[in-house]
Amino acid sequence: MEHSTVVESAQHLTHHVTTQGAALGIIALLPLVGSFLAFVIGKKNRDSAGWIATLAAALSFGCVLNYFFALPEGGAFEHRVFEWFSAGNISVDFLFRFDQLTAVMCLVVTGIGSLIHLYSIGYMAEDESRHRFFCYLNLFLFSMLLLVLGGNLLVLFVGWEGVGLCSYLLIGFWFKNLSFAAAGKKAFIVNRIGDAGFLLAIFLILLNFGTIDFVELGQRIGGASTELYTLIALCLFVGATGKSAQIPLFVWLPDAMAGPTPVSALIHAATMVTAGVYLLARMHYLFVLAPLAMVVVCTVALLTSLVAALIALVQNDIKKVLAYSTVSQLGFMFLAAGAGAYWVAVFHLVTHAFFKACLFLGSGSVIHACHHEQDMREMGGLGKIMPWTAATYWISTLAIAGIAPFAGYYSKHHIITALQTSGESNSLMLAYGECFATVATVVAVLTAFYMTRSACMTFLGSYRGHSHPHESPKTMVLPLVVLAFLAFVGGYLLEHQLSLAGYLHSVLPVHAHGESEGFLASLLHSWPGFLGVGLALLLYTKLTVVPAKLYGLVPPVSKLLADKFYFDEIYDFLIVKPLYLFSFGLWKGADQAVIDGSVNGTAAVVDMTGEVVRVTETGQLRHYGLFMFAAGVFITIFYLIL
Amino acid sequence: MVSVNHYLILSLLMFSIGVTGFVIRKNAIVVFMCVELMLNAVNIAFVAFARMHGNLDGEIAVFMVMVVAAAEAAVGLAIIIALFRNAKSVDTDDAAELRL
Amino acid sequence: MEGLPLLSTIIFLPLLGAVMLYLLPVCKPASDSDGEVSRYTALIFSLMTFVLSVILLVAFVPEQTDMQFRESASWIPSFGIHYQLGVDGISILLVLLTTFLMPIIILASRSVKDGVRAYLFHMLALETAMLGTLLATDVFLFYIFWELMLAPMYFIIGIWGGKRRIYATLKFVLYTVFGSLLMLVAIFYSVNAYAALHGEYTFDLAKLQEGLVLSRNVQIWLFAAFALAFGIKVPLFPFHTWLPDAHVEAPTGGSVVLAGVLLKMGLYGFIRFAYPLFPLGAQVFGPYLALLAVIGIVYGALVAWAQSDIKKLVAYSSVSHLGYCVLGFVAFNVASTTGSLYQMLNHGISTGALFLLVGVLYDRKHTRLIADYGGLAAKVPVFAFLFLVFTLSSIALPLTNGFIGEFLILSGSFQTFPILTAVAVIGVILGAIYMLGLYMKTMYGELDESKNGDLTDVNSRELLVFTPLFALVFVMGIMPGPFLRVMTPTVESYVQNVQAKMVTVAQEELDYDFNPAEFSPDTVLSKRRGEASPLAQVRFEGGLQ
Amino acid sequence: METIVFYLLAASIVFTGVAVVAMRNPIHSALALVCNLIGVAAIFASLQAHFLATVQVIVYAGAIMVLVIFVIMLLNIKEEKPARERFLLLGGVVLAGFAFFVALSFVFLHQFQVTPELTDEITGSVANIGRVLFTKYVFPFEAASLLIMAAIVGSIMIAKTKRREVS
Amino acid sequence: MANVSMVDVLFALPILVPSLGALLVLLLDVFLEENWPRGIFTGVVLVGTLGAIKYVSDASGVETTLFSGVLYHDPFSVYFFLIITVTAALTLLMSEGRLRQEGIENPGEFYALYLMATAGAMIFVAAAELITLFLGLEIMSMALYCLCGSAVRLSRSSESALKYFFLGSFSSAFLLFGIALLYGLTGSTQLEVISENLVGSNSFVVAIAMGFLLFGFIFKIGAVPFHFWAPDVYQGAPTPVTAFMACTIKASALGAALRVLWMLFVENYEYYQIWSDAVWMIAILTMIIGNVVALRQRSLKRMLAYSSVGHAGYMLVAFLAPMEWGGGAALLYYIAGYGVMTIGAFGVVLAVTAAGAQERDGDDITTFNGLGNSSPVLAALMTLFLLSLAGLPPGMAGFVGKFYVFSAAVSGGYTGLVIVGVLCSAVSCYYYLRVVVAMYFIPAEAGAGDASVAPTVGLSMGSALGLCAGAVLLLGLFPSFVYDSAKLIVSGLY
Repeated sequence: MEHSTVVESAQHLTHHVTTQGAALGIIALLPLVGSFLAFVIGKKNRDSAGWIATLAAALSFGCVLNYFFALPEGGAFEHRVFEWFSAGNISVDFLFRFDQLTAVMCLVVTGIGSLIHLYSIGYMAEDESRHRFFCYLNLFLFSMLLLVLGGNLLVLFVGWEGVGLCSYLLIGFWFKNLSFAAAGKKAFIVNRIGDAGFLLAIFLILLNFGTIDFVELGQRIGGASTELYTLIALCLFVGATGKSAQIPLFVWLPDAMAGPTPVSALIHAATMVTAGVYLLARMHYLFVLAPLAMVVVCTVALLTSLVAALIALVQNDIKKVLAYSTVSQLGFMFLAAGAGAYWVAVFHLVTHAFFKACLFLGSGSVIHACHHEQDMREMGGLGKIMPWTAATYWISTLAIAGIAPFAGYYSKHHIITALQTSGESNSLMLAYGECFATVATVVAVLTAFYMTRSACMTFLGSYRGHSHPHESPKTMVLPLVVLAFLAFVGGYLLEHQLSLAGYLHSVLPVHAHGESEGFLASLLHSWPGFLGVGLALLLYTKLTVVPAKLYGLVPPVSKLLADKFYFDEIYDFLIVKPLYLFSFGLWKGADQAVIDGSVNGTAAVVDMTGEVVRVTETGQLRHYGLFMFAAGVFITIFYLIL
Repeated sequence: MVSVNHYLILSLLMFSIGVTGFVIRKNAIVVFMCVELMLNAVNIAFVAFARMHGNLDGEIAVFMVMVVAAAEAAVGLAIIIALFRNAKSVDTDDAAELRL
Repeated sequence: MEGLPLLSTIIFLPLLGAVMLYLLPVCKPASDSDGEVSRYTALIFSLMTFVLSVILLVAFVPEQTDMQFRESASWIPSFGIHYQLGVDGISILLVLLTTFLMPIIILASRSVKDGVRAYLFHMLALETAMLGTLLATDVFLFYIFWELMLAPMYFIIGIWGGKRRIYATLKFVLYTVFGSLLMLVAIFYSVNAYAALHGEYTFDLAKLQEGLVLSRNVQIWLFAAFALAFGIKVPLFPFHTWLPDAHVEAPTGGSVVLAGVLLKMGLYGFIRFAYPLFPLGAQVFGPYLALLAVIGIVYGALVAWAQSDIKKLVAYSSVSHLGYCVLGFVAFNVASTTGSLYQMLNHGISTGALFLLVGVLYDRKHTRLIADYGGLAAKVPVFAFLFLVFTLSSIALPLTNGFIGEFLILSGSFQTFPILTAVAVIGVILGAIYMLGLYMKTMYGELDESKNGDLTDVNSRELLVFTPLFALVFVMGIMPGPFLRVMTPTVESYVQNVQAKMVTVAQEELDYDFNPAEFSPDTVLSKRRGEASPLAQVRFEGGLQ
Repeated sequence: METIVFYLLAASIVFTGVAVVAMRNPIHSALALVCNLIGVAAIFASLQAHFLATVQVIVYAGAIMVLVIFVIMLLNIKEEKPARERFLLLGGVVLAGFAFFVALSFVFLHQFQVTPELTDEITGSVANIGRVLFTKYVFPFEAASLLIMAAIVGSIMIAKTKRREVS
Repeated sequence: MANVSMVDVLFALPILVPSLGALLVLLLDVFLEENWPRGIFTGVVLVGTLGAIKYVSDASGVETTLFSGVLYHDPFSVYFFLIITVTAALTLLMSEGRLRQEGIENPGEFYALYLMATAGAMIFVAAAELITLFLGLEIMSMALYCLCGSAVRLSRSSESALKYFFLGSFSSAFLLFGIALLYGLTGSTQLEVISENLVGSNSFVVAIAMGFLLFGFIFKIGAVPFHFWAPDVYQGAPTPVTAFMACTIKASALGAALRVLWMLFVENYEYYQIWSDAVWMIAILTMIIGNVVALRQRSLKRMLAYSSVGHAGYMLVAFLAPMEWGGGAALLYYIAGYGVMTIGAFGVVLAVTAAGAQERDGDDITTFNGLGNSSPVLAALMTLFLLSLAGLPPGMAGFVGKFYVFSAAVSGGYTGLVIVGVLCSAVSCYYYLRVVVAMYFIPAEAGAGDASVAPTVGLSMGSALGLCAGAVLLLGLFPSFVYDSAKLIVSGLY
């Protein structure tokens, strides 16, 4: 596309009919108040905390619904809370804006958030400090809402960092276990690396366009060099890789499973990790001006989804499988974004939120039932014991596998189509579009396979563990059912009845796509899902000996997969350890030896000079006479001759 | 002819002898005598200059130096005696309690 | 308030309190064996000072960009030295920070057991010196207060410090004196150059700023001398090694005041003196200072990571944080300079609070080694919560005060030094690494019952100490507007003025070069012999311009 | 004639001067000094400073030197032990003194090549000296009395010993 | 040739009063009982001297010389009379009642000599003629030699007298030779005549004469390389004498040197270069060596001796800076400030080392351990004096003094010298603060010869220290009073 066209479309897409004065802040404020109350009241009465928090989330959801319905076609609400700070040429408002994209995100966040709150009441029922948990959880909602409601980059950044903090706190919720706390720290720090990139992007934008308001930025964009756009886009993408766990910064997400499972569901599957995708969608007008950056996004995303899918193949920890699956699915979303189909990315974000939240909650239910056993080899046959959980889990598995008419199919299908046609809008993608699409299909097969594998190992066969599993309480089952329902029909509804594409076309570029396909066609297009599911069913119910043999066949490969490509170890060996040693060396070597040494050395030299000159203090008259005489002669002659 | 220079050189020679003696001798009394040598050397110069300029300021100076020398003799010898009383020696090398 | 010399009162009220500690009979050790009365006396005086400074803030007119509440009295007329005070948007918040922290430090002085009275005396005297440094508008007066800050701090570290206190305190004093004496020479030089041009001595900062005309070469040297003095105080890499020692050995209050206010004086000196007086020197040195600041940011953070002593870690983090402040200032645009000033306040609050927290731990367990702690969050939740909040403030999480400062600094500096700022952003990451590492190692994990089983949570008095700091963290993070509005007008005109001087002076490239040889006795003697003195010529040329 | 006298006197002065420094026994040094001072008195006389010549002999060579010799005898001072320093150092010192002498005389040779005019009016006679001393130099003359006073009091204080009180 | 008039005598009263006072002390010593209050009498004499100075300064309308031109009668002399008398009086006040503790057994003679030295010092600064100058120097020195040896039973006192005496005579022989050369060049010993006639003389000879004169003056000032006697003599002499030497004598030597050298070599433009180069080098060496060697001293008196050497260096810097640009005035101010802070410091040393005054290590720095606890006021005063010596506020006199000196030097173009000076000043902080460290940071060990027991101070010592402390603060806070008059005084010199 021509540069000017792109710029024009960007300007068009950010040109809203804005309505001032809507009290958008209330959406975010409710969870904040809830968070405070949950802690304070929950401290007295532990059980009340969950209900307070859930109520706050639900109320917030209600508000969102209210604005969602009030939002006119192609319009937006704006709420300028106050001027946050301003100095020199930098002026930042605390600005909320509610447009179609935000609406979708808000609905997902508060809707699924409410469900997960509800679920947590049951899940955390026995925890001693659950008031703290709900406090954090509500705080997370608050941050996440700031993130999606933020009308400029900095408010977004506030939420961005806020969710990072909550994620840190929630991962390390059981902080007595130091490795959990370390996982939290790791998440925060890896996120910070991304944030650094994000910050740089903000600086670059401020410097070159003088605004960080999304709308104003959209209006002002254009005119700068492609290199600059690429640089900004890449910096933003670095931020996104941190938050959304893409290569090379994805390593924190599997570790983050240390947190309570509802947390994994809410933060590390449905909402927070998709913030990166949201960011790309928000800044799409910038990315479309940087074709190279989009290729990079695609490449990274593809690599991530493939690697994560491969690792997920061999994991035995049910949450780890889901975690890698999340990474892989996030890769899919970025693939869509990289292909220029931002609305598809959001589409997948939404459907993924449905089924992945459901899967995590299901796994949580299982874990809860098995008394915090997470190893799938210790499970099996749970389908009979906890039918609700099993049923919802299976539905979601089919959804993620991309089998029509489950939710995942529609978004995935769009992604692969978008990849195939990405060359139309981005000439750099021409050569790779097909290739990317092919690999993405392979990943889809893998996804179907490992998810089915996990469902089989958990619910089919006979129980291999030692505890006495039981079905979860109603507060936990209800959210599962709702989510499973959404995972079942959500995709179809958004594709046809509710038409997400149509809804988003005023804020995101939506390319005209062909007439909707028939049901049979869609079943046909679900062949990768069928392939994966079928293969897994075959291997893990009938030919149960084959997988083990397969692993034995190529030990290095399976070891490599089981050990997650040694990413952690490589980072540790190449970056963390050397850096720490370097720091230590800097302290001992540079700071203490060289700098302080030279300071003390100077002092010592002066001191030694004193000692040396003191030698003249012999106490002997003759020497004094001699010194004085000699010095006198020296000075006289010195000035006589010179 | 004997010029002022001759006297001056004599004076300087004597002064140098005094300085050298001051530096190399250890016996306090001899050191004292070396100081006297130096003073007398200056006296020679003064008198020669007085003659050269034809006024008596130089000779008055010499007179005053003699007074000073006398006073120095009194004080110096008293100090030497005091030192001898406390240290049982007039060797300046031994008088090195105060050092470093 | 008309007629009351408000600034002088603010400056000398603490000193009066210090003297009263020794004059009031109730404060005598005989009647006040545990020092409670002395503490309250000192607290009352410091609170009065704080109240006065709040009144000052209220009466302050932010839109007026020059000095307000001026006071001036001739002191040493032969050198044009005045007792001259004034406050503007740059200094007023630092004054408030000082008067705000002092009551807190006095409240937290319970851990000082011996010689409470003397301790409080030195603290209050130090407050006077610091306030004087901030409010003086006469270079000589400034220098006196600047040096006066040393003596009380010397005693505070030396008497109430840790094991290596003598080494630390001597190092602190010698290091600082070394730098500031060279600055003194530069002051002489400038004043003489001014006198050569205008025929009168003055130490009045405003006059010097107006009338001092120096060539680039000379400015470079003078700026270097100033920069050394201020750089040591900041401390700028590589002049920072006194700081960890001083911090580790100082008592809690000493560390707080050191980190909270004293370090700011270095940067304040840059802002108030070095830049306006020697804009060309500043122009030349700016990038190098920025480089040093960035090195300091990364270096301080890395070295902090390697520490095993909590206080040392926080001390090195100060090196890193002050690096941001310096970077922001030398980038020299309105945003970054404002950010730098704001970050000074933030650092005073968050690092001060961290030192106080370390002090709380140290009072109870008498160790500062990270390894001696662990799992404290379960035992002392309130403490852990406070620690978390100030840690987050220190790593500049949005909605805490640190973020505003850091963002303004970095985004402002990015406009001047993009590459350097990009490197400085690494510090953001490293900050999280060492601070969260510290937090994890001390607060998380399994509690060692045998070691720390008897640890008690913060008591109500300590809570009283932390509450205002805690509140400020969020107030300044969420509502920075009122604070920024106080300083931005002044900063704007300040930056404009100095930048204008950088440009105009650079354009003119004056022929005139102050040459000390012109003032040698040769000149003087030739003048006496009725010849035309080069000095007269200089005056003439100066008049032409 | 005058020249010959000068050189003879000069030779004796230098010789006795060296002897003062070189003699091991302080008594010998003292005697050498007496001779030296008398030589100086002769030089004074040759420069027509008669008053000074007289005083030189009486006060210097007489009183002062007697005092010195008296102290030497009183303290029963023996020969001096050789210096601890090596010969080299002593040699160096002597050489330095000599260099001092050479350098300075080299300088002076260019300056004071004046032959003193011998006139009858202005001579160092007692009358002339007295006249100047009591007019122009009356204050220094009086100050000299203070000096001598100080010397007397001081030497008494230092040299006298009270019996140590037993407490 | 004018005869002596009454005016001469009246205007010479500041010199005559202590001289006659000295004789009176001796006389009364004969007739009065063993323990008559000699100190008080001496004090009265000094107060009388102050009165005489007041009289002279009030009467001095016209600058003139006294006794047919051998003594100056000008504000410069009066200023130094004042400094000499005040410092002598302060030293006297603080040593009142402490002579015996210092081992001085003949107080009558001691006080007489003390007054004579004071009178000699005044003649030294006021001399307008070199023979008088030499005599003044010798009167002062001769009395001082004896004062150094006044603790007759202490071998270190005798030793210090011996060293001071021999080195002093040695240096005054050189000074005398310098005078002889100047006389030879110009045919006069009158300063003004010499100054006029010196124009056009062989600069080589002038340089040598200058070197010889410097030898003599610098020796008394105690600057490198003629400082070797200072530490030994300061340490060996009784502390009051040390204080007297460090302040009064140094002040008078500086005054005399300032006048003589300035008139001869600076007024005479062509010799200025040689002169200033030499003094420049001496100043640098003095500052560096004085301060650096002080670092390694353990004996406090020795340390203060080196510190006084270092201060001599700073004063030489002012010496070098041209008078018009404030060098002379700065020097005059500095001498006053230096005097009070040094006397104060020696006063505290005198009080603290009272117990071990006759021991060899009686003034070791460990003696000060724990003084801050046992005697907080004394320690605080000592801190004030030391900070002042180091030139750090709140020791204001020292700070302002350095400020004046360095400022004058910078305006004189001696920036390099000033940089060396401030660096040395930074170094000096270390050894001054080491004493503070001992007083406050190191606790006293029980039993040892340290300050675990509070030293007795007494009224006279207390008032002397109080006066010194007050002077240190006031001189620093209101320096204009002294400095402006110093400026006027100096302006009379050129």
